Amino acid sequence: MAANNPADANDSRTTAPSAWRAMLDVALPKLSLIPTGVASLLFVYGFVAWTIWLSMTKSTLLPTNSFAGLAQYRVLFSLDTWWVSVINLAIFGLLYVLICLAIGLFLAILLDQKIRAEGWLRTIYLYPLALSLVVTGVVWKWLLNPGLGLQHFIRSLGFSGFTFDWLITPDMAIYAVVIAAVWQASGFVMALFLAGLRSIDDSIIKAAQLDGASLPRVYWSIIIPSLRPVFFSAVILLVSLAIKSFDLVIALTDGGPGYSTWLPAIFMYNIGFDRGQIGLGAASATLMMAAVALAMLPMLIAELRERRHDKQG
Amino acid sequence: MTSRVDPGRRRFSPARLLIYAVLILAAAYYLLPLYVMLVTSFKTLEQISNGSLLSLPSPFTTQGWLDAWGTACTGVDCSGLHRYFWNSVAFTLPAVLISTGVGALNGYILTKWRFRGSELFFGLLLVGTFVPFQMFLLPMAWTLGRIGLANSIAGLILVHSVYGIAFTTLFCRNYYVNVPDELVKAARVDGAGFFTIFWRIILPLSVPILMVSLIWQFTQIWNDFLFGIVFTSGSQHPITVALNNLVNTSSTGIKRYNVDMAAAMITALPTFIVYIIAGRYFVRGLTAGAVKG
Amino acid sequence: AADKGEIDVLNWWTSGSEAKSMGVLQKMLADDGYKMVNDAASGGGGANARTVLKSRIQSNNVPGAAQIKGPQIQQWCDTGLVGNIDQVAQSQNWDKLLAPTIAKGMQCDGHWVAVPFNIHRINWLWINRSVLEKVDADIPASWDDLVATLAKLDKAGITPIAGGGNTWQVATEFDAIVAATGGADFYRKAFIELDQDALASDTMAKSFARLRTIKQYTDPNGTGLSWNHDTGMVVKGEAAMQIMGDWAKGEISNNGATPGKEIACVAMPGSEDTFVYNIDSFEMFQVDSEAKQAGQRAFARTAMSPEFQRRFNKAKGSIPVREGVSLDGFDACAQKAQKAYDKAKSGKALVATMSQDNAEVGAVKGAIFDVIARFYNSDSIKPAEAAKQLAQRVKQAEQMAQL
Amino acid sequence: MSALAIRNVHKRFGDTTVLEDINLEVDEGDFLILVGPSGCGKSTLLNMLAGLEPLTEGEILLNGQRINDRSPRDRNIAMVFQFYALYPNMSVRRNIRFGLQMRKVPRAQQAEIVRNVARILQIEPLLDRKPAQLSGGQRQRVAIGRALARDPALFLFDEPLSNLDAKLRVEMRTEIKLLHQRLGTAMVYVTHDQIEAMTLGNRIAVMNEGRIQQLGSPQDIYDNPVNRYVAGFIGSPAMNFIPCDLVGENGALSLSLSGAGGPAHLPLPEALRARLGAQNKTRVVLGVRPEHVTPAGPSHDSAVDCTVRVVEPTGPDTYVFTQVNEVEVIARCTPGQAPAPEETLALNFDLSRAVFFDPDSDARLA
Amino acid sequence: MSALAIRNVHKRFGDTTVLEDINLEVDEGDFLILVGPSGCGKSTLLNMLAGLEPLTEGEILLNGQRINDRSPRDRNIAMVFQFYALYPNMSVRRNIRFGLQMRKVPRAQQAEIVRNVARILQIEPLLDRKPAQLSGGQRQRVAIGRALARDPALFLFDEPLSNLDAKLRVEMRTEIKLLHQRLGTAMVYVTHDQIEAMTLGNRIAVMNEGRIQQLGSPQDIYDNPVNRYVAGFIGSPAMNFIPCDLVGENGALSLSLSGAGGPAHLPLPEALRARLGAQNKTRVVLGVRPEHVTPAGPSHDSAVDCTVRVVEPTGPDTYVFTQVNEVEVIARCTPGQAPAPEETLALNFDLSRAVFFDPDSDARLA
Ligand SMILES: Nc1ncnc2c1ncn2[C@@H]1O[C@H](COP(=O)(O)OP(=O)(O)OP(=O)(O)O)[C@@H](O)[C@H]1O
Ligand SMILES: Nc1ncnc2c1ncn2[C@@H]1O[C@H](COP(=O)(O)OP(=O)(O)OP(=O)(O)O)[C@@H](O)[C@H]1O
Ligand SMILES: [Mg+2]
Ligand SMILES: [Mg+2]
Repeated sequence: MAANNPADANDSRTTAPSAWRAMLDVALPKLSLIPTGVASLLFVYGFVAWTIWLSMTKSTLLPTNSFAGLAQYRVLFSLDTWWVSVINLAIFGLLYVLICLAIGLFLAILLDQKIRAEGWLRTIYLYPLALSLVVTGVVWKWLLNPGLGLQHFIRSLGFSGFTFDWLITPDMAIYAVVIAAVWQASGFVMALFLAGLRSIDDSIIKAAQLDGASLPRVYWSIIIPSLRPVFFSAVILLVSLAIKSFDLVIALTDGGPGYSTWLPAIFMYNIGFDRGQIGLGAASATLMMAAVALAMLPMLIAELRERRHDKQG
Repeated sequence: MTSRVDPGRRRFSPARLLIYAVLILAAAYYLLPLYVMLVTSFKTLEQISNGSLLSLPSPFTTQGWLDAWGTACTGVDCSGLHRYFWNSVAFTLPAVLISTGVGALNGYILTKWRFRGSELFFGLLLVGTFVPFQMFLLPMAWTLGRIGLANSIAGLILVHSVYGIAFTTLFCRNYYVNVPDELVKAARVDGAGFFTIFWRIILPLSVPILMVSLIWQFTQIWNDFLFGIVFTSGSQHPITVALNNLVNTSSTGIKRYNVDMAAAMITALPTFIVYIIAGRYFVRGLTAGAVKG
Repeated sequence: AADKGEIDVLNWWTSGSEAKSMGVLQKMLADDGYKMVNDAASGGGGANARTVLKSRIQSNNVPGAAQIKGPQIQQWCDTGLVGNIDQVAQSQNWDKLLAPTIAKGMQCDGHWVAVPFNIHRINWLWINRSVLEKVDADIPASWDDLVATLAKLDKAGITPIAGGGNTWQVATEFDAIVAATGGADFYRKAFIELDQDALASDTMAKSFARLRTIKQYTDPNGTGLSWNHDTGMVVKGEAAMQIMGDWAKGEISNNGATPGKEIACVAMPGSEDTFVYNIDSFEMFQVDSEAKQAGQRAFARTAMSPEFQRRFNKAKGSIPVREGVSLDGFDACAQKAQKAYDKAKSGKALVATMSQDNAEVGAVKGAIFDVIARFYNSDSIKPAEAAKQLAQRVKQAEQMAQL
Repeated sequence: MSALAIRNVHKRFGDTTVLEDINLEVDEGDFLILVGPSGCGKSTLLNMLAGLEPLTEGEILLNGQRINDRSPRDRNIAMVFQFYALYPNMSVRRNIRFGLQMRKVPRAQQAEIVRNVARILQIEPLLDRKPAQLSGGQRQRVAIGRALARDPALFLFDEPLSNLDAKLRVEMRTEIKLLHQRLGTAMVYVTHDQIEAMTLGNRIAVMNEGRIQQLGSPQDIYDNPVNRYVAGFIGSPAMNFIPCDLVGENGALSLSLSGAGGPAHLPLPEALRARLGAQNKTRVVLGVRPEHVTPAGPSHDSAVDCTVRVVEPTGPDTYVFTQVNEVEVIARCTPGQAPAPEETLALNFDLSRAVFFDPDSDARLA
Repeated sequence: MSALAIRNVHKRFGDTTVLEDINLEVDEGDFLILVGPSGCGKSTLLNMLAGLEPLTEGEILLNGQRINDRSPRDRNIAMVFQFYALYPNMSVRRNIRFGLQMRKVPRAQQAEIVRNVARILQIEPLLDRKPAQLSGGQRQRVAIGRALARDPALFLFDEPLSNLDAKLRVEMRTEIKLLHQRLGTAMVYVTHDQIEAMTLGNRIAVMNEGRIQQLGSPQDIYDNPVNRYVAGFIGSPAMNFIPCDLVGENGALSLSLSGAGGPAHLPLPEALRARLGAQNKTRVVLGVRPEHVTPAGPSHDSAVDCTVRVVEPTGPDTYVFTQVNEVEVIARCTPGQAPAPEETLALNFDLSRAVFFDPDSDARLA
């Protein structure tokens, strides 16, 4: 008990007020953020600034400093490939994020019901993330190809009218990309939600059941709202993935048919590196970044503001 | 801790059967491509070009796997993937640990040690995730060249850590928001300092999210191709670049799909193992009993 | 033994015969006492390798040689970063060994900066003879013949043409069609000189129209599948023909047939005299140490050596870029290609391919690809319209390149 | 038919047996108080009634129907949790309203009910706050409010007033009592507060070590505990237990108590004398509550002189700690009567209200 | 020099002012009780003392040194949290030991201390459990244990016994008191329990609406509340407040109280008469505690006849609810004296213990 404590062990601390430790208390958290801050300042914001600058130069094969004003942007706006990429990103991004969220959450909730083989199922849902898209793209290409894959298979079962040819239809190919992309990422979203579910206090759920809520209702009214931070994480993650979707599209359609499944990332890589128009590529990157940041800003602000408000309580 | 489901309805109610049915159906969706890959990897080239996509391999051959591991060409070097495996390990492990650790620490600070501007800091960190990495290649190459890390494992560790932190921070922060602040208060009164609280109280409570973060980072870094191909060369290449070289013929080369599929699975093996191990730590109710309210 | 010099070679040849051939080169160099570091970055038809090159330059880690094609050799030359192999070229007398058009492409400002490896012919039509027999047709000799045969095949329920919808494949087909429709001179005017009138001409419109005809006889399900798959279909008789460069031979033998026998190799009807070529070449970059420069010289010397030219090209399905190399042991189609090459060279019908980066810089090629892709995938665009667009986009791209 | 019947209920967590063979009937309109030491299984029992913990054995009947396997939401039970279990994502208002929404109460009525409950619990200004922004007592009131808003077949309260101040607690107690009178709904109520236990319910179940020790009306349990455990548990300060000898013949049995001076012999009242005499014991444990040990008036002849050790004023009463027969004995005085420590005080033992236990078995003797 | 000094402390959450100009001194060896209604800012104040909430204004001195900006771990303060805040990942043993490890207490000693604390708190069998496996009272005891294990310069307790049963509570109370006597460490203790408040500390601070209403010794606060708020807050059941007229001349001032029959005039004691008369009021509020309103003996002439409304037996005492001057008045009887509802009872008001308030300002008059 307390009386047995060695008085000396802490008395020295009380009597000698360590002002520096108090300062450390305030400073340490901030100090610990410095590496991240510096890295982000240099490797993200520095590079972004550089990219913006490049977009206003005449750079072709290599970056140069020859100022070109907004000429690259003017060209950009005149390119059909750019507009196709942008519209594709909008379609793809929206569907991808929404479907991944829906499937991820749904599976997480089901897995949360004390499922026997949870470990295995979880791994099965996750594994697509592990596989290199360079190869899985090929498999999906086969599966979605009408002549080889599902359409062929189902027709061979006797449903000769069955048609599933999105992949080769220019207007629909982007939706086929969504299928494969969802396949790849939804498992991870599931894991994210599952981790969130596991942090929720059981007794709250009990209370809700007593209040007469059905299990779906408990999830809808209590659990899912508490998962809001997880939603936030998942959305940020998925949007970022959507923007960066590159390997998958390349492997699945190589941007085709034609350039009907181009996304800005492909546009940029293709134009900037393959075709040697770095200035134009930088302009596309700049615009896309600005657009996405603008689109995400309301959510970002809402989330961060809300949290601060909660914290007051 | 009891079941989430009403205790009375634990066993084989129709609802549970339905749940299992849906889960298994979902598993089928996820497994279908894997199935195709697996059977293809055990087929002969002839069967691949003649047979049906979904048919079982006959004759069954492990040639694809052997080739992928030992003799397939990834350039001039025709000794399969195994040489590149350790390259990947060498930068993946440090980068995963660094980025996850830093992310957890950041998340802890951003929720439990808020200060004026901490939300802004976080917001700015997040905006960085919206930039396609392709755009960072040249400036990054320039920077790595200047600091002498071009074409090195250390360079890759740096790159992967830096670009992973935003995500790990995001995951952890949004998890810690739900960890009661009172725990930190109690620990502070108990005399624990900033790092002690992190290490002794917060980390043990964040196992599920650390697992998520680990899974994410491991997968992203292990599977990264772009940085690997650009910032390393030749024998330094990570396994994904080797896989890509193995799989991607130039427009004039010939494809060996069985080897490709086998190579893809070999490449993914460590990630599978991480998933299975990490998955065991998804336990329920880590903060249960901490605080009332 | 590898101490006389070294070279770091950036390329995108990673598979099968190509990689093996690079291995041969590496071995030959090693035997001579040079170390060749093979830095392979495959994917995207060289896009990855091109990206790697740029970042390596940014990080001051310049390769000794990099796989670069066609006009890009000149583009890199303009950056002032390229190396010089005049010494080798002179000692081996490259002026004599290479066709003038080709030789010109390897030089910049009067200096040799790149070494060519091989010559592929693009405007080939690969035909499964037995399938033609089935519908009682002969090898088509003219465009109309071809269309008639295609129609027959179609009626018989056989896919007339195997062709993926990949833009580079379509562009390859277009290459052959333009050569067949307008001949070598027109092709040169349009794709190499980028003459606005030629690009917007009726001939170009006609070529587009023919492309659409070809498309109609192409299996839509092939879209997105690789060219290998198409070749396989031809060999198996599921499809009758494929328009593809002569690297298709590898896949034909792979499927158990012999190029030139079961599968006939004929020039795209109408382009018999024209030789649309694809040359793979390596450009040198400025390196600081003497050892590295020595490595560059050895690399160029060995690449042009008759022995390497034979071994490499036999494996790759192309013909040697160096003249006067014996074709003993090469297959029938290679022999045929060599003859066509010789004839075209004298008749000035040797033209660089647009579809494989030999004819124009990336920006312009990209613009052409975009127009072709758009036309191919949207049946509402009229051929004349496409030709006009082509001219306009090419002009814009040229301006961009000189911005 | 009883509203709630608990039959042979057992509960084990792993190896630990928490509840053993619990049997209870709660009638329509009953108000049952559960008391017992910390960790004796009260919350566990409530949880089982609510369907939140599975039974290990036994059955539970609500209005005659076996509900063991019925899901919590089909039991129509409202509960105030010891650990509140407020919905952290909802405002106070929505916390209270949630149960109503689930039961499809019309919107207008919901608002009305919430207003009412908030008024009763004095949390009107807090309705739009989140639980994290509330103090302990405020959270507890919200938890109560959530239950009160409903109209269930059974109310379960798990120490619902523990974090409230005395004044508020009295008010809330009254409210709950009124509610019970108005609705007549059966209630089961866990409390550690003696006053609540004595005044709120019509029956008390005293639990210990997973068993029910005694079930009876408050007054009955207070006056007639069945064993020493119950006697000691109910009442605060606790009953004094004094081991003492029975002296004298059957006809004039008296107790020997020694305080500061020599032993005093206190004659037993008639009724006790007969009952205790019948048991043939010479040594018993006298149980007498502090309020029955009071300073003796001057004219008392059977008082026991004791030395005052500690004096503890509590406001209305002052407790005096002394020693009798070598055990501590607490006496209650009015503040005015209070002696100073070390003084000698003559104490009067009201044996007519005393009870007696077997020193070995702790069972009640008389 | 006082151990703890709180000077002009203010605290606001956003727009809500929670604490306003708090000034308190706690001397070496003091045991200060904080009481006040739910939500008045007690926990907030403790949090600020511990360094867990920043002050909005003011300063805090520990042993003469300003500690506003000192980090919690350098304040050397131990605290029992109202919401326990147990480390869920650690066993009970490690929860208790954590603070010792942080203070670099030698390992052997740690074990010793843990064993000791566990014994006192009766949680020995639970040492290897996780918090989630504990009952409410057990968790609370662990939370106490965590503080007791330490040897701080100041103890802060936030309702530490609220979830314990009465018996255990008395034992814990005694333990805390003994601990305090042995260590002499200053303590600040929040409680809602009247007995704890009255018996544990040597000083009580009554808070309301973010201000300290009165600071004094327990008995002083009980007997001499400075205003009606304090009077009503301390004591349970609460003091009766009866508005009534002062009648009669200066020389023989008396109170007019009417129960069941006509008004009775109760003469004021001498001392009061002077003080009240000086204020020239005709209407006052009489404050009289239930224990001073008792059934009148037969010989009493200044008794007030009242009708009994409710009778509430609590065990030791029985409370009788009646009406005087149209407000509810609670009288205390022994269970034996208790009348039946609707009976008429003559009540004696012990005016010598009564206090008087201004009906308008609620300030104390006399
Ligand atoms: N984060 C916050 N934001 C806004 N108001 C708050 C916050 N935390 C506490 N409050 C308010 O401050 C007041 C004081 O809270 P505190 O917890 O100190 O009360 P308390 O005196 O301890 O009450 P109780 O006895 O119920 O525990 C309460 O009205 C509460 O609602
Ligand atoms: N999940 C669990 N695993 C093991 N033991 C448990 C678990 N939950 C509770 N217990 C034990 O069961 C016993 C009964 O717990 P319960 O919460 O019912 O007690 P209680 O009577 O409500 O106590 P309190 O008055 O302290 O709240 C306790 O000893 C507790 O330690
Ligand atoms: Mg309990
Ligand atoms: Mg509080």
